[in-house]
Amino acid sequence: MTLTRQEMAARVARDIAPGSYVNLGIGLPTLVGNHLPAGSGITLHTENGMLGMGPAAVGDEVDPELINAGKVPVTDLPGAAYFHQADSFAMMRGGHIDVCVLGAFQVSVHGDLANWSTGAPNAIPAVGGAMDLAVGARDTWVMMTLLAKDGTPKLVEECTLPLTGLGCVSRVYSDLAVIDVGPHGARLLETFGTMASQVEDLLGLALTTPAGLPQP
Amino acid sequence: MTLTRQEMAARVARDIAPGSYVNLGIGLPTLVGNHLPAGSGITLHTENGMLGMGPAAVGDEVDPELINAGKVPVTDLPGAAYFHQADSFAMMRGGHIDVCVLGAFQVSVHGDLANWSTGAPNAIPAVGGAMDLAVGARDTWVMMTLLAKDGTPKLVEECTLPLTGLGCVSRVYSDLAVIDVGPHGARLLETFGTMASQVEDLLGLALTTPAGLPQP
Amino acid sequence: MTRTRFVDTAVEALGVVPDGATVMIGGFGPAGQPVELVAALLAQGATDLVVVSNNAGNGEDALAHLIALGRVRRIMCSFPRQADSWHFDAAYRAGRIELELVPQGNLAERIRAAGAGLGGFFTPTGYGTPLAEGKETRVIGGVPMVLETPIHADVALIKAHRADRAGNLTYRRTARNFGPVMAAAARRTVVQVAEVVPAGGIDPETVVTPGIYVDSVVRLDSATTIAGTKGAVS
Amino acid sequence: MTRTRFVDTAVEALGVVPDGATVMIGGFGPAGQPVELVAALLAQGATDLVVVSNNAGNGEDALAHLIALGRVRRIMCSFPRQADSWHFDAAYRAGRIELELVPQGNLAERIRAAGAGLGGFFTPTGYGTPLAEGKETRVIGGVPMVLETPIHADVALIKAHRADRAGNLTYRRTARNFGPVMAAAARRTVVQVAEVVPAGGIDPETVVTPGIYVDSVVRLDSATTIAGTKGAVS
Repeated sequence: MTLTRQEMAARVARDIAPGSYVNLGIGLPTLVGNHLPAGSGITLHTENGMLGMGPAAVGDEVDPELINAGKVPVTDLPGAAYFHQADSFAMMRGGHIDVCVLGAFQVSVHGDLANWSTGAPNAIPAVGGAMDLAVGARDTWVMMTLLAKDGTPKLVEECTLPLTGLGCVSRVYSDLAVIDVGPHGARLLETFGTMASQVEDLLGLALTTPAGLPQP
Repeated sequence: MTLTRQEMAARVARDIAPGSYVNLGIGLPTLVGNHLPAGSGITLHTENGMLGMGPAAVGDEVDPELINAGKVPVTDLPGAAYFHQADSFAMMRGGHIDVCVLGAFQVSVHGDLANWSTGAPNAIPAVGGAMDLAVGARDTWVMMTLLAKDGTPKLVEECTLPLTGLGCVSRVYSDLAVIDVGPHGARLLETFGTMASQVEDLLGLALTTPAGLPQP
Repeated sequence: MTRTRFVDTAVEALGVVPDGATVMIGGFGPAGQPVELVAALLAQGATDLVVVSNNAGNGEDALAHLIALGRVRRIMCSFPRQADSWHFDAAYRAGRIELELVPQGNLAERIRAAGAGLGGFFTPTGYGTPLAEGKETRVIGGVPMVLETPIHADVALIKAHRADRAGNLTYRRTARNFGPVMAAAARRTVVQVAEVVPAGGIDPETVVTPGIYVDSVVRLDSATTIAGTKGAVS
Repeated sequence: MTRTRFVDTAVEALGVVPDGATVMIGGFGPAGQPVELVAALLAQGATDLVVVSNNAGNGEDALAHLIALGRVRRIMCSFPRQADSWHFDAAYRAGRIELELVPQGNLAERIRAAGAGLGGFFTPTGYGTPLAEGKETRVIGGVPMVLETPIHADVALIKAHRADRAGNLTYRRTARNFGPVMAAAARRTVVQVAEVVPAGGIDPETVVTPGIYVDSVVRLDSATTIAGTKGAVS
């Protein structure tokens, strides 16, 4: 079976090493937070200025001065730290965050990312921290459905939408497959409810497929 | 009469506006701190990381973790703030300090400063914060005897010693005279126990001398 | 004591902002928005403004109104488009406002560079994207980088939590965001706080923005409300 | 909890420093010197080191001994010459150590740039002086500036005051100095503190160095002495 959104989130969470510092992008990647095992010592960074972010705030916990990058009220955990925007992005840009998980409109087989603009001519642009997050973390992973709603592949030979960063993504977690991307192209790691050849057909791409890859 | 060291310090202190943020260099300029009037609201910055520096520490006040840039134990005043080195020099370089008073080996009539190296071939070099202080403050003043111990002028047409900064000094306070320096050359503002022509003779320089300047 | 002025109203704190001024406005979403100071700017009348702010107004807030009234010539921000940014959206579509879209980290770092007296810096962020078009680039240590320049301002409007009489500030939680860097980058910094304490009432180890960066402070009950009672901000 | 390791001795905290490593050492004068960690480095045996530190050793301290033993190939600092820097002086005069003299503010900012992932910055400091010779310059906004590059390190040795179990640090007074920027600029940061408290034992508003920058922490009684009793440092 292909993965649900929560199953995708759980699959990503499984690959995050205990003790990691992690930034989860707005949207789909936020779900990963629900699947981090207790006691894993994973610390969440939110680029609007804190480490040690806890779950979404409920009821009396809601404080308009404690929000995440998606402007959702959250909580802080023991051992949290607050800092200003320049310090927060220094932390990101300086390679101190182990893993950043982002959503995407398109990812290229070389790891180029397009996730901030649909390129629609009349759209109001907005980039936020997307470009900083894309290039800053030690590993930038993308979490997305492999196909857009209209069936077009989101993993592509070359991005056609405005870029967020060049060669910054190392891995794509999707509903159909986990795929490494980068200088040597795309390499299929795992498939869900489908065969390697079907993934290739859907994408219209030839993927490196290790011999040992389990097939459904 | 020419000014003593304490009189020079008092003369400098008189020109610091109430409410100013001030950095006093190591050596002679440190004496200025003794002459700041109570209630002037003048705040002292020390580049090793604090605003609101108080007088030198005595007796039980001495704390090896509370020192000034000259590594002398000092005290902090109510309203003090501590910060790290990058923040401290950002404060200095960013033009937030109103006045910085420095010692000098040589100052040129254009405001060039030489105060970190005697240029002796076998000397061990050390610059500390001198170059940052020279260019950072809104006004950089020099406090020095007008002549070296061997009688050579320290206010010169062109510095011959290694430079600390170019065109950074706006005024020189000395035992014999107060002299503005800068793009338009040297301009005598005030003399102590001597006449304008004598200052010119000692320096071997022609100084602009405003008509209204009181002569002894 | 120091030069920081403590006044009773947002209007007094703001003082005169000339037409054409560059104004920084703190805040990320609702956290740290100097709501009353921006309202004072709306009342004060300055026009032809350049605004530097992470967002471009929400709903019917004062920044949105400044934009709707055509008083903002240009805005530098990272995230203008939001569900309720209709005044900005309309002005932008009509060509009545210039937008310089800046990645959030570059925005913060460019503001910091101004406060720190630097002339610019090389950053990997944005390289190869439309937001770096026309900018100087070079490869440093194998990484392609873009030269970014400082952003200075005439006035910064900031919301902090507590001020002491020396002008030192602390913030609350993620409301700190752009406050510290903007306070240092403006020729004049105006701050609204929820609480004012005597000099020494803030532990010198915990000061976030030293008083040297703070020109005027107003204590506002609404700020107390926002900080003290939860959920009070729309 | 997090990755920060808490150990019992300076030697364990230091771990293995390979020959040829670049080592940052915090402190300005006696304030913030990680005395015991540098002593551990002396004992550990690494040689051919590059040291980044504001000063170049005092009297018979561990850094002075590292230099005297010829184990420091190169030092980047702002103020090597002091009344008691005789070991550095001798090594320098004998040509046994390379010196890169860096203005103190440039030293701090170059270290910060490394931690912040920047490729370099333009600064007015040093322009027109011997310390900017051979460096790229340009006039920005009418001010002549010099391009300065980041300083990275393999290991940073830092003295802080208090750590919580998440690795967050606070400092004491002017002992803060280079600690926060060095902690961020090194691949591995080793910290000696006077006190360790549970996670949450430091107010998150007052953390100076977040735990993400801290790899190992050792609590040392001597540090307690230095922080707690006045005048205890020679």
